[in-house]
Amino acid sequence: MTDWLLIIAALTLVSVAAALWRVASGPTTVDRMMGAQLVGTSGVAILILLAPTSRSGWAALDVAVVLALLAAFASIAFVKAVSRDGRGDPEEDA
Amino acid sequence: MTGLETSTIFAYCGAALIGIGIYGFLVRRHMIRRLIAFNVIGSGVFLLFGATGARQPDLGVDPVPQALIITGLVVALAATALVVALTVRYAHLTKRATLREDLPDEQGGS
Amino acid sequence: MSLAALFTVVFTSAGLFFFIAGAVGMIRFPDMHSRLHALTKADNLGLGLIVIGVMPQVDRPVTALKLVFIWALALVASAVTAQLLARSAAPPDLCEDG
Amino acid sequence: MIGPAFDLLLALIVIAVALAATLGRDNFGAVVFFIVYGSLLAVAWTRLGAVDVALAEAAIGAGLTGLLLVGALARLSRLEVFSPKPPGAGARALCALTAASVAAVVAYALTGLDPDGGGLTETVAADLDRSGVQNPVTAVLLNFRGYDTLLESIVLLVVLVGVWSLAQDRHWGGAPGLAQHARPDGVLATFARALPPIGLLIGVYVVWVGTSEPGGAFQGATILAAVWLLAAMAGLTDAPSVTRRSVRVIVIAGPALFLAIGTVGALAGTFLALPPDHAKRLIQVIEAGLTISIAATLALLVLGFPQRAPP
Amino acid sequence: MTTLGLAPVFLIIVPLTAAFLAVVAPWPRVLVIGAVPLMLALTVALVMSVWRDGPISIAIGGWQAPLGIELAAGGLAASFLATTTVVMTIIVLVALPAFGNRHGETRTGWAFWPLAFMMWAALNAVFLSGDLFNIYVAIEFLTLATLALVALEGKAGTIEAAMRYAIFALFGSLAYLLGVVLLYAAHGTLDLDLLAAATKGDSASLVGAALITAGLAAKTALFPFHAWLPPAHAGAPAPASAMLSALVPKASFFVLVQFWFVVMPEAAGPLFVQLIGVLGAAAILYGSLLAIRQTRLKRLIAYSTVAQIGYLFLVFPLAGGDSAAQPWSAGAWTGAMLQAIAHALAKGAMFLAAGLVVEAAGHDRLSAVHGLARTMPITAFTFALSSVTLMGLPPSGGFVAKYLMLTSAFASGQIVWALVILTGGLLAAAYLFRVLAPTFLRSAKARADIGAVRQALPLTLAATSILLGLLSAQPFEFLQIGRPQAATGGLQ
Repeated sequence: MTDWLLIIAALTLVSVAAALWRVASGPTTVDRMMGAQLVGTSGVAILILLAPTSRSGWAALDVAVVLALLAAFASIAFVKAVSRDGRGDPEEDA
Repeated sequence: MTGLETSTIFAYCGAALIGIGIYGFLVRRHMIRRLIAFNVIGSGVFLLFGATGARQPDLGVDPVPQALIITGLVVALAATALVVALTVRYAHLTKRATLREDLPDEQGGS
Repeated sequence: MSLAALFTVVFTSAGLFFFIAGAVGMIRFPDMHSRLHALTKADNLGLGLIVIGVMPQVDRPVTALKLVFIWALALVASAVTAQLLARSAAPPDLCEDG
Repeated sequence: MIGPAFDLLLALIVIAVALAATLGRDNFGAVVFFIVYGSLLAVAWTRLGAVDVALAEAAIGAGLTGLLLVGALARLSRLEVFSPKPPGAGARALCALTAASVAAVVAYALTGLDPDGGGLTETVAADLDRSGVQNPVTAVLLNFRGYDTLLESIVLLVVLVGVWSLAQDRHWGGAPGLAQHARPDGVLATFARALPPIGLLIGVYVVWVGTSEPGGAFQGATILAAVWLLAAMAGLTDAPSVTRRSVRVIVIAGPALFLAIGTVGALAGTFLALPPDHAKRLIQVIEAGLTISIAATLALLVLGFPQRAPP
Repeated sequence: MTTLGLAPVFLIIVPLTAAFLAVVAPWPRVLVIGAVPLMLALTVALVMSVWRDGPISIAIGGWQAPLGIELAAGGLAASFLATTTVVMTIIVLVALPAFGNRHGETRTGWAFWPLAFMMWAALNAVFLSGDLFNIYVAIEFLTLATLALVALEGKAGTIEAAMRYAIFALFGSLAYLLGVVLLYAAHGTLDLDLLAAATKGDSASLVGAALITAGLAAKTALFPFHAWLPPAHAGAPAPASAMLSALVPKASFFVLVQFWFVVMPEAAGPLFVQLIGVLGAAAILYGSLLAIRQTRLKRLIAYSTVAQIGYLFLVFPLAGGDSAAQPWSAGAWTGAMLQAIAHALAKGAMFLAAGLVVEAAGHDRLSAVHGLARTMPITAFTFALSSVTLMGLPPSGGFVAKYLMLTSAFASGQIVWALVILTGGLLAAAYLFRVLAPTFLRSAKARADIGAVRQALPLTLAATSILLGLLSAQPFEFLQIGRPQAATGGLQ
C-alpha cells in the first residue's frame, strides 16, 4: 500500500509540473495565481497521500491542514494588491 | 554522503539551491528579487542541514538541526521583513527599488 | 488484495485523474475563465476523491475527521479564491527586472 | 525504489521552481514561484521526516513570506519604481561561475561526510524525560537550547522596532500600514469573518500538541498572525497605533516572561534552568506567552511602518 | 553559586530588561540611571572573577555541551566585555539629551533606546557565547539592531546605506550559517571546545571553515567587503555611529579569532594566513588613502575605521599558522587584541566628539572643526587624544598595540607587515592632521552651545585609550588568561 500511495503522490507531482508551466507562462498575473493555487492544492493532496507512508505517522496531516488554511492567503493578498486603490477588493471595483 | 536515499537526495538538492540563490543574489538588482534569492539560499542551507541530520533512517531526524532550522526560519523571516520595509521606504523617497551602482566616495569625496 | 486496499486504489486513482485533467486543462484551455473552471474541478473533486481514498488507511477516527476537515477547508478556500480571481481585473504584469 | 524516485522528482521540481524564482524576468512571477516553492519544500520536509520543520515551512515559507512579498511588490509597482538595465552577459557568466563553484564545493564537502553520522539524536533522547516534554524538537527549542529561542524571540522584537522607526516623523503615533477595506457583504469579508475561529482553533492546536507531537509556538503563532492579517485585509479589524501602550506590552510580554523565568533560575543558581518536575508546566507557560507575542509581532511586521497620521 | 559567577548572565539579562522597558515606555533617563551602574558593577565583578579565578564557563539551563549551550569568558572575552561597558556607558550618557523625549515621545527618541540596549545585549551575548549556532543568533541580533540604527535618520542616503549593509550582512550570515551546518554535520556538536577537540581533516570541516571566515569577514568589513561601512557608519546619528564603528565590527572579529585560534588552529595553513594578512594590509592602505580624500568629517572617521580594522587581521600572519608555535605569537596576538580595544575607545570618542561638532556647526563638512581649539577646547582635546591612539603614538594604547605587532613582525622576519604598520601610521597622521590642524584656525561662528559635561564625556573615552598604554602591563597579563595555546602540535 505504501508503494501505491507513493506512486499516486509521484504522479500528482507530475501534474504539479504542468501547473508550474502555467505559473511560468502567464500570460496574466491571474493565470499565475491560478497555477499557484493548483500547486497548493496538489501539495495538500500529496501530503495526505504521504501521511500513511511517513515515518512520523499521521502527524504529516497537520502540515496539510496548515497548507490548506494558508494556500488561499497569497491569492487574497494578490487580489487586494491589484484592486483599484491597492487596499480594496475586486468586488468593490465591479 | 553518496547513494540514493532520501537524505542524500535532499542534501545535494540543498547544495544546488544554494548555488541558484547565489546566482540570483549576484545578478538581480531589484531588492525584492534579491530577498527571494536570499531566501532560496537560506532554504538550501536549511535543507542541507535537515538532510544531513536524517542520515540514519532508523534513528529518525536529528532534533537539534530541526530546532535550529525553525529558529533560522524565523530569523530569516525577520531579516526579510526589515529589508522589505527599508525597500518600501526607500522607494517612497527615491522612486527606486534598487541601489545605485556607483559609490561616490570611492572616487573621492562627496 | 483486501477490500480496503482495493477501495484506496480505486479512489486515489480517480483523484489523480482529476488532478491530471485539471493540469491539462490549465495548459490547454484558451481563456482564463475556462482555466479557472479546470482549476476548481481539480481542487474540489481531485482532493475529495483522494481524501476518500485514504480514509480506509487511517489509524484513529480523529484522523478521518481531520481528513474531512482538510477537504472542507480546501473547498471553501478554493471557492473564495476562484471567485475573487475571476473578478480581479489585474494588469498583465506588475513590473519587470532584468 | 518508489521512495527515491518520488524524492528525486520532487528535488528536481524544487530546483526548477528555484530557478524560475531567480531567473525569470517578471518580478511578480518570481514572487508567485517563491510561494509555490514554500509549499513544495513543506512536502520535502515531510519526506525527510521533519514534520516540525514542515509545519514551520508551510506557515512561514508558503504563508507569511508570500503575503509579505506580494504586498511589498504591489506597493512598489504603484510607486512606478525605476528599473535598471540587467548586467551584461559577461558579468552574468561570471556570477554563474561563482555560484556554480560554491555549489560544487559544498557538494564536495557533502561527499566527505560519514554516512552514519547520527548527530545528537541519541543525546537528546537520553535526556528527553528530564525536559518535561515528549517532542524532542520542542525539548531542544525550549529547554536544552532555550537560550537560542529566547534570543530569537527578541530578534523579532528588534526588527519590529526597526520597521516602525522607518515611519515619517509626522506619521509617528499612527497605525502601521494603510487602512484596508472590502465590500462588507462580499466574498472576501464573509470568508474573513468565517475563517478566524477556524484559524484560531488550528493555531492553538498546533501550539498545544507541540509538547508531545510536531508543532509549537512559532508555527502556531505564524498561523494566528496570518489569520489576523486576513481579517485586517478584509477591513474587519485595523492595526492599533504604534504608540499604544497595550500593543507594546503584548509584543514584549512573551520574551519578557521567558527572560523572567530564566532570571529566577539564575538567581537560584542556573540561568534558564527548568526543574524537571515543573518543566512541562513552565514550558507551556513560556509557549503561551511566546505565541501571543510572536503572533502580534509577525502580523505587525507584515503590515509595515506607520503610514497614517495619528488621529 | 557565588554572586561573581552570576555576572556573565546578568550582563545579558540587564540590557535585555532595559530594552523591554524601553519598548514600552519612553523614559530613557530612568533606564540609563538604572542600568548603567548595574552594568558597571557587573563588569567589575566579571573582570575580578576572571582575574582571580581564571576563565569562567557556564552551562545554560544546567545542560552541558554538546546538548546545551555553554557560555565562556576568559581574559579576551572579559576585556571585550569591559570595553563594551565603558564605551556604551559614555554613549548612552551622551545620547540622553538628543534622544531624551523631553517634549513627549518622538520617533527617534523612542526607537533609539530599545535598539541601543539590544545592541549592548547582543554584543555581550556574542562575547560570552561558546556555541557556534548561538553565535549565529547573537550576530543576527546584532546585525539587525545595527541595520535599524543605520536607517534611523530616515533620509534616502541613510536608508540606502542600510540596504547596502543588509546585502553584505545577509550574505555574510548565510555563509557563516552554512559553515556551521557543515561543521555540525561532520562532528555532531556546536560547542567551540568540543569542536576544538575533534579531529578535523575532512572536506566538510575545511569548506565549513572557509565559509565561516568569508561570512565573518564580510560582517567585519574586511577589504574587499568594506564598501558598505563608510556610508553606514557616517550616516547614522553620532551616538549610533560610535557604537557601529567602535564595537560592532569587533564582535565578528572576536568570533573569527575564537574560531581560528581555539577551534581550528591546525587548519590555518601558510597560504591562508598570508592571504588574510594581505587583505588586512590592503584595508589599511586603501582605507587610509580614501580617508585622506574625504571632505566630510564623519566620512573621514568612518574610512579610518576601514583602515584600523585592517590592523586586526595582521594577527593571522603574525600569530597564526606557522607563527602560532613561535615565541613572538603571544606579542602579536595580544597586540592585535589591544588594537581592537584601543580602537574601540578612541573611535567611540572621536565619533561622539564629531557628533558634538556637527551639532555645534550645523553641518558635517570638514570646515566644522575650524577654530575648535578656542570654541570647544575639550572636544578639540578629545580629537587630539584619540588621534594619538589611532596614529599609534606613545604613550597610547594604540602605540602599545602597534609596537607589539611591529616587534613580532621583525622577530618573525616578516618585514612586509612591519612596513605596512609603519606606513599605516604615517597615513593615519596625514588624514588625522586634516582634522587636527584646522582646529587652530579662526573659526566660523558656532550655531549651538555644547555644555562642558557633554564634551567631557567623550574625553573620558579618549583618555582611557591613552591610559591603556600607560598601564599596558596589566591589560597584557589579563589578556593572557585562558589564551588559546595554539602551539600544541598539529601545525602545518
